[in-house]
Amino acid sequence: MITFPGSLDDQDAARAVRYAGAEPVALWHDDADLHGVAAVSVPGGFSYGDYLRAGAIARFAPVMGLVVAAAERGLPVLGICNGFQILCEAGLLPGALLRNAGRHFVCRDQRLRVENNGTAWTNQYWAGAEFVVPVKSMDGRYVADRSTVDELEQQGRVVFRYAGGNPNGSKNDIAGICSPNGRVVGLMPHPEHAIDELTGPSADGIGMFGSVLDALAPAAG
Amino acid sequence: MPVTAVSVDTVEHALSTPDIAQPHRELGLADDEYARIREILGRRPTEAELAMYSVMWSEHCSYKSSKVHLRYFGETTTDEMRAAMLAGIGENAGVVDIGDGWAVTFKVESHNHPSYVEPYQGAATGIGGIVRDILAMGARPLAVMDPLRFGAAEAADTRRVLPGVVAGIAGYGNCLGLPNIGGEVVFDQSYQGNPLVNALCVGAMRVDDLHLAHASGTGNKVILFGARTGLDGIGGVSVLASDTFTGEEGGTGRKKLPSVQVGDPFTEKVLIECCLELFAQGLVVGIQDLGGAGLSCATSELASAGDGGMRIELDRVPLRAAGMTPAEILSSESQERMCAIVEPSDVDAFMAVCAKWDVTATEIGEVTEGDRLVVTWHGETVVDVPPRTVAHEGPVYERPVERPADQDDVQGDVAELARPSTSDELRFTVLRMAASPNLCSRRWVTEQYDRYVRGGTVLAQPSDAGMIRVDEQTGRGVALSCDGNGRYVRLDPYAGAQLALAEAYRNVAVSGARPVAVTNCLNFGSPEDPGVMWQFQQAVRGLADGCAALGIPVTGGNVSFYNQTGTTAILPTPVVGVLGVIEDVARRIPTGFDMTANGHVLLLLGETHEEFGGSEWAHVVHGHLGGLPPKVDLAREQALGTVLVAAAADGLVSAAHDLSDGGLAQALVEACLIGDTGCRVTLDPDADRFVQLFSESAGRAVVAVPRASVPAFTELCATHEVPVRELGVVEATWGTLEIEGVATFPLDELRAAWESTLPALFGG
Amino acid sequence: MARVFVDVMPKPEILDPQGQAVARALPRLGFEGVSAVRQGKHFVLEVDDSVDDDTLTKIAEGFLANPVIEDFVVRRAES
Amino acid sequence: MARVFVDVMPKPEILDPQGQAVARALPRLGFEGVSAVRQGKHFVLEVDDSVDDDTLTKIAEGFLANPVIEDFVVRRAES
Ligand SMILES: Nc1ncnc2c1ncn2[C@@H]1O[C@H](COP(=O)(O)OP(=O)(O)O)[C@@H](O)[C@H]1O
Ligand SMILES: [Mg+2]
Repeated sequence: MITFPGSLDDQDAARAVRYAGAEPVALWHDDADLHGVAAVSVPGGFSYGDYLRAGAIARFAPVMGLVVAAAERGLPVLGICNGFQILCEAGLLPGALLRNAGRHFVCRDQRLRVENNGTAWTNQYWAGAEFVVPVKSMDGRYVADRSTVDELEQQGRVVFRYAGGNPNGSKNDIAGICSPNGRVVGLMPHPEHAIDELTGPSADGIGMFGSVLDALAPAAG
Repeated sequence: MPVTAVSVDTVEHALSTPDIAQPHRELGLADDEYARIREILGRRPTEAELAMYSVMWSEHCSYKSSKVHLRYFGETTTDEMRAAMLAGIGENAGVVDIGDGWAVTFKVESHNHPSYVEPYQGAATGIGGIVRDILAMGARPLAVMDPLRFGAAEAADTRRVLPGVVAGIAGYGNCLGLPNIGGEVVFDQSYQGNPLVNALCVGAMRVDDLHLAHASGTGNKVILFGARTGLDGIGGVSVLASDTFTGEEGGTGRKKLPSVQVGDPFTEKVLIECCLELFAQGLVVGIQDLGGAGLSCATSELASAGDGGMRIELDRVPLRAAGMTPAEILSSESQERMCAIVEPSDVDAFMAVCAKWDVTATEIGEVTEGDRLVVTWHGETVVDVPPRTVAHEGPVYERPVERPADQDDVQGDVAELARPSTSDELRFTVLRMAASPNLCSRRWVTEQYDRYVRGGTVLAQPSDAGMIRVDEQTGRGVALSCDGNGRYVRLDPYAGAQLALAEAYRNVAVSGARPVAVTNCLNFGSPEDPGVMWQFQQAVRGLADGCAALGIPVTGGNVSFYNQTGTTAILPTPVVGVLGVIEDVARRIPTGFDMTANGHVLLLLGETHEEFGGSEWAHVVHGHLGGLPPKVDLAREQALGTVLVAAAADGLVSAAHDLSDGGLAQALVEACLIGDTGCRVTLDPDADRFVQLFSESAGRAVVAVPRASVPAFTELCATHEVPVRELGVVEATWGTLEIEGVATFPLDELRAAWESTLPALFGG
Repeated sequence: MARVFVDVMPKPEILDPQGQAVARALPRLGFEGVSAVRQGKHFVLEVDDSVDDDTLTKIAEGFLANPVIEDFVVRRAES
Repeated sequence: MARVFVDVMPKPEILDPQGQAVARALPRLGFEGVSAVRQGKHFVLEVDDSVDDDTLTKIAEGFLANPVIEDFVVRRAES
């Protein structure tokens, strides 16, 4: 669980990891190694204020170099919100996230549809399953050129789609995508804020953290 | 102007040039105030001293017009009320012991004038400022709220101001990672040209980690950390709180500068984490945030609260702009700065933490023997003053107080307003009210605020109160609500202030939390107007007496005068914030009915009288403001609160919503739409339908109770003598709100009316 | 039809967090020699020839910029 | 010391809600004749003379702009 200056939902991601039964390990933006973690979650927030472009500065943080290298060796990486933006800026995922079509920050309970349950982070969901998680972002509009989008669609790399309304004008209602090997997933909504009914709109987000534990289990055992 | 060679006005120079003319009036100092400064110093003040006194003796910092009235809060606070209070009025923010070893601190402050000049930055820095106040108490900020007032909803300028203010609060608060858990949006034409942007922050710490701002321990170092100091809002404080917006900057030849600051939420976020780490490592003896009046305020307050004097080397302050004069540096309102007192042996560790967070930190002076605050500039003394005379012994005014001549006419103006009587008219009125700017859904605003970050938000908009979990193990949490109705206060300031208190108290209680403390932001017109001063005095007395009656103390607050356009004052607007405690947030009561409440019995608690003075109905339908506001009975409010809190603890209720603006009709509309579940209600056949639906009598709430719990609940009400009437039943099947004999509203129709108003006004 | 550029910049004495963030990041990315960065907005307007410089100034100062904290420059694209 | 301007604009094919909002608002404010508005970023850099155009392009395309979605123009202020 990486913390950049300006990360906000890092503690919440750590809580979700705990709820899922794993041990969260705090990584600092200028750490020189990944402390042997089994998976990395790049949290939401406004790293470095998102001043130039969401994720544009964080992408150059030392720890990101390590994450990119490890991802290429198959380390599961989850980018949530700002984390998704950072993974795109870092080139781990294609496309970019722009200012919401409505021009405002949008915080709402959003229905999501699982389009690909074959990734390291979604194997606990049924394909086509829908659940409600918070989406809360200023720059959540996913864009990529035509060919990239077609490729994502054809290869089934659109992992989540917005259902019942598109909150930010994303192409094809895309809410989350993954790398060709399905180990790196990025999404704008916040599964870590849907881990119990008391503080979130549902508890269904926990499945993403459970999924990665399943995905890692064979390796571990 | 030249970057170098700023000739500085030293103490020595002041002594040798006793009678050169000084621009004290331009700085907002009256002749007698200026005379008193000369008397205190035994000479003319230097330019830097003059800048310092002028900002610190401004209305905004010195409370010179309100002090004599605010004392009444202290006089009416009993030891019993004080029991749970760890810090009260006078500190950066009040602190309350909420149990399990937790202390909670909260405060509301105004940033009205800057938000009119530059809505986005004005509102953003309002959030930044209140958050630093909470941080300066040693607490981790946990959430914010934003009570807002704007001119008429349709007015062109409102279309400029509101979106900017909301985006500013969102931009800053969201970037800090603080959930926004509530607030207000009120439209009234009296706020045209003078919006009210109040901001509340709540924070928590372990009881023993409380940090009060003081500088003790001779030899301890004074460290300034955070953002660099620039030419922001120079002279801002004295000017912002006066009736003009542009600043004079301390007698130098520099062109006028905007008295608006630009916020840097990222720097503040890092500053927060940095401070919390410094607290955790015990590296801080005393700490003060730099808000209005910047270093003038921080140094003089730290010094006068401590046991020694202080020496500051001003030339060490890291600057953002070239050629700044000592006066400018002392009064700069650059944001995102803090000032700490640190033991010499801890300075290295302190600097290490700042380095980790990439926070600029500079040792600028130290605590000294004696009782003077001495500021030097490249070795020459530019300030040498007794700090108390700057920070606490400013002027105090007994402003003339006089009941406005037209007060009787306003109260006597009980025009016979045409009322809806047929079912069709009532039906139409329900929809019209639900769609009116003050009652419609706030979603267009609140959707721009992150309410989830930190993962502890249990209730947020559109609930009656915001609620956050403070202790993840025990589930202990706090609830907050801010309320204020300027129309009520205009009609009767004393009762109006108590009605604001009563509503906030009720909002907290319906959420299941026990109200324990009060903060307030008193937004009024010019203190030089005896009529306004009367409104102020009455409101303060009403609020203080009300708190005494409810047995909960006012722990802090803020006064904002000169809220007027031309010479017309705004509606007198005390905004009251009430803090409540709940042992286990899992026991909270939601505001809306939902599926799980299907078949639960709806009960109406409290008594309904024919009370339409200052009502939303009179405002929306007739544009009328006159008569007397609803009667307040705090004993009944307390009884109602006791019942709701007990019922929540025993899990007797599935939903509760208080009745306020718009009366029963609006409360039912909201409860149905919030939980997206309908209900069927029957009005009392022996009473007037219009009065039952739209009267704004205080001390009422509607609750949903599982059939099995009804006996226990009504028993509870009986014990506390809270009148109960069976109103109807939650009805999940039909998706309608049915008011028997009046109308049946499909929820979709209600939602369309309730949801479309703000988007239509301010864009999709 | 003419093309008009309006550059809106924070006034010199006004804090510019965005520009600062960029300036601070550049050395970390291995770019030396940039001593200061300010960030503002760049507007490109397509306007009828009927629209005169006066109107453009009004648009810029009344709407694109807030003169309290921002300066602006209006340029017509040389065609 | 030289002053450099970098304008970063959303690519033409990319929706620009901010520019559109401005274009929509102008008529309401009584300004006719503006047919289209695009909004981007304007950077002002103070650079040592050591910094050549190449480096500036690298800074712009590697950092100030995201080539996936944005185009940029680098200009040196004529001195
Ligand atoms: N400016 C705002 N910021 C955040 N929440 C707001 C704001 N204005 C209103 N709300 C929320 O919208 C809901 C309805 O507001 P209001 O009708 O004033 O509540 P009440 O009448 O119970 O005081 C409440 O949850 C309130 O906290
Ligand atoms: Mg309420």
